[in-house]
Amino acid sequence: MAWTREQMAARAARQIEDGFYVNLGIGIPTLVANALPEGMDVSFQSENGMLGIGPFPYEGEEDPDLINAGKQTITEIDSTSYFSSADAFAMIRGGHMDLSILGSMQVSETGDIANWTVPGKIVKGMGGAMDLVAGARKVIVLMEHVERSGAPKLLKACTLPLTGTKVVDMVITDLAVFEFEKRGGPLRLIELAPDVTLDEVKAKTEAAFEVALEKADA
Amino acid sequence: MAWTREQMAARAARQIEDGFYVNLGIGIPTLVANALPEGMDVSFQSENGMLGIGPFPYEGEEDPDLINAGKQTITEIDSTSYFSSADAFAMIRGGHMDLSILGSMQVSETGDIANWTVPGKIVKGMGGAMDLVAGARKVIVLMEHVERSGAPKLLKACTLPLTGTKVVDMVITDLAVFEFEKRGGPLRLIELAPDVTLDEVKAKTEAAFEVALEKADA
Amino acid sequence: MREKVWADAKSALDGVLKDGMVIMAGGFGLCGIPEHLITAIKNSGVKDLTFISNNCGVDDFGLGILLANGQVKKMISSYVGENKLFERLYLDGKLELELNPQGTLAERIRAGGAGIGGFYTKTGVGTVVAEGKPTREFDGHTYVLETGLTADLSIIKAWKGDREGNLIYRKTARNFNPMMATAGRLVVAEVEELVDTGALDPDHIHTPGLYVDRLIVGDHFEKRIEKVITRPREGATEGAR
Amino acid sequence: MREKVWADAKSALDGVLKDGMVIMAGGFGLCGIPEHLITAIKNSGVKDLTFISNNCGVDDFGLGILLANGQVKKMISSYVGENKLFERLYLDGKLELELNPQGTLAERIRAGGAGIGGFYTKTGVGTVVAEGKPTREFDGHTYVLETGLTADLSIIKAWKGDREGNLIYRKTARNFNPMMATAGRLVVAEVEELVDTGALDPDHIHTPGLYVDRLIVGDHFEKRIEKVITRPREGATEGAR
Repeated sequence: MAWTREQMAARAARQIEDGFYVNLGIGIPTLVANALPEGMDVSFQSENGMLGIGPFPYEGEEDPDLINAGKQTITEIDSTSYFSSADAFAMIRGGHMDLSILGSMQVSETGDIANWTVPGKIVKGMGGAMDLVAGARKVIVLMEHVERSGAPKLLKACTLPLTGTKVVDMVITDLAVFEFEKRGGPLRLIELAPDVTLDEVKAKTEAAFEVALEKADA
Repeated sequence: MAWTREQMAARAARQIEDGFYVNLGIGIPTLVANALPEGMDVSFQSENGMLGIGPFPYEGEEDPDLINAGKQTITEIDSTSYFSSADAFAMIRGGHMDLSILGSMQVSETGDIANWTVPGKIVKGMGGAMDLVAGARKVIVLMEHVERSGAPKLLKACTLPLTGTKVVDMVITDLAVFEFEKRGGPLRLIELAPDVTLDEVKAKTEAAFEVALEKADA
Repeated sequence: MREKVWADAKSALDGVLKDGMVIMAGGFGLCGIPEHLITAIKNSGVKDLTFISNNCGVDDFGLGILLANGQVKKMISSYVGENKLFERLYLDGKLELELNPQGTLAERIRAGGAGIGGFYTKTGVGTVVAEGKPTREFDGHTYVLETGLTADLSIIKAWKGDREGNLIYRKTARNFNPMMATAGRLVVAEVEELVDTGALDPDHIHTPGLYVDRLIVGDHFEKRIEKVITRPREGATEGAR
Repeated sequence: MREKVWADAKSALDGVLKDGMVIMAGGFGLCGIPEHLITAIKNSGVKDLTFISNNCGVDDFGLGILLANGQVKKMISSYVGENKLFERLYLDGKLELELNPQGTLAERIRAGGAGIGGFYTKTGVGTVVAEGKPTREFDGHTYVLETGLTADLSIIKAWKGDREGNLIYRKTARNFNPMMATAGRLVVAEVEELVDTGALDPDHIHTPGLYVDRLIVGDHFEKRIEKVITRPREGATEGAR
């Protein structure tokens, strides 16, 4: 049985250590914050210029001067600090974020990631994604294992324009968890979702990977 | 009759326009602030991280957290802002200072300046001088016309290690005022101190210069 | 006297705007954008503008109104995905677009203001962003050269300002405004409140007055929110953290 | 729990200091220097240190006490002219010195903390500073390539800090401290006052807590002044302006 989006987020949350500074991308990654155990001291950064993101505001208390990188209204907490976008990306590019969790369209067996554009469709722009994958100490990708068409998203080589090369450390899909032994590979399957078989994952994965299912709970 | 240090400073002050942002070097340049006419809106920057320098403090009111780039106690004024040294030099290097007034040991006829070290003597360091001459919109040098030995300081080429090349816009000495028509030369004599003759200046100057004494009050 | 305060956006931009000029505009999404100055540019009718701005507003607000009015020739941005009109103009070949990674865009603007000709970043190496650009190794990693950006004019938005041009920003409305204040040959700021010189804590000033040439006080800020997300008052555990 | 506050300078540096390490130390002259951490380094006896610091203190205060104690192998600075001991050690070949233009030093530290491998500046072009370094033309001007600087440890001084490590600095004691807070692999800050988290205005925080690993509250700050200059109370027109 494949994991739900919430279960994928919960699995990603297990990678977050007490004291971490984390940047969460748009989509499934935003669910990760809610999956953290109580009492953990984790700070979330927003690349428009904020460290220490609070919960969404109560209705009527939205502040137009206070939004996250997804342009959603948020709140501040006691530890919050604000800074310019140049300082926000100095923080990211300088290797000060412990973890970046992003969605993606494709990941290659060497840890390349393609998550910002599909040629022929309208270009929206990469936003902060290229800086995040180049700068964060650890990069975790949260994505469906295959496209709607059934085509694999874990590939030998990405076919879409790249966001970064040899930058991914872990991939969590609805079917399985993979990690890169080191940046650039090799890719290693370390966990299967309940009742998901190795054969199913092999069938749905183009990327070559080693199998190291020690932690598997199947 | 040669100009005094105060008169040299006053001559330099005439180059300051209302609204200017100015950085003053150590030595004679510090006298320039006191030579400004009342009512002029001029802000002084200190490259350790301050814009809007006030007068020296009253005795007993010195603040160890408030010094200028010469490490002297100073005060703040209503318009003061503080920033980091990186931001202070971003301001200088980015061309935002209207004027830098510095002392010097040598200036060449192409506007090179040497004012930070004498080989064989102990190296103290260039501090902010190289950034100031490279970044300020206008650079004025205030210096004695000759060395104590009588050797000229306005040279064909500097013999001391350079602080910057083709950066000087004006040189005010105790004998005369020179300006560079444009950065890099040619050098032009525009003013003589009272009773100082062109022949005296020619005798005491190695650099080639044009004579354009229209403004001379001799 | 240094007089920086102008009566309104129109007068502050009078004689400044020219067809074909390059303008930096502060803001992230619709947060911290110079609303009044954008409206004044619209009313001026100036055209063939190049904007350096992280985004391009929405269809009927922010820089989107200049798009709709046919005044924009080119955008230098990082994300333009909230704007259908943008899409159509771009696909019709009526709009040029140069996309930069957001951090690279922010740093290029800082560099332009700070006298840095160019800088090396790991961001974008191996991607289309780095194509044709020089690279260099530092400590065994490949970096790509990006150049500093400046503009003919920067229009920015701050919270409070004084008559010397000292500015402070509020919360995430700071974003690109401080760097753009350093990188425009002329810088015009709009503020919500003009305070007496000396009223701002000098340790707290985000943009020293030296960077600001002209200042206006906006008469009405719409401050539209793109995505209002709230949580129920009962359950305080939900949220974005 | 993220516990950043340590009992004192000695404990905060315990197990951190190693012979031969590279340390960034904040301050300009004697203003805004981490007095307590410098004393703790002296007492540790660690040696062969390389310091990245704008100056090197005076003979008996600031980094000068580490010089006097024979613990410094090399200085990376912009101005070391206030220190006779420095002069003697240097002339005797007992001390290495790398001089940087002050703005270049400040920017190299910022670059190191910001993931910028190198940057191009006009500062120093045509001088000894640029010898052997690559140059490049931007807009018809020559720029020289300078590289980012990082350190094993940064010791910095702030005015107030909270338990999350958020810091604010006071007046010109800010100087090199904020950049150094970003460029050390371990960052230890000393503050004059520890305040409750939430007590600092989030718009006013100069160094976000993420950059600070350890924090101590100094028990006594000497804050020596190098050049006390005053004006007479009668004549208020004299002064440095």
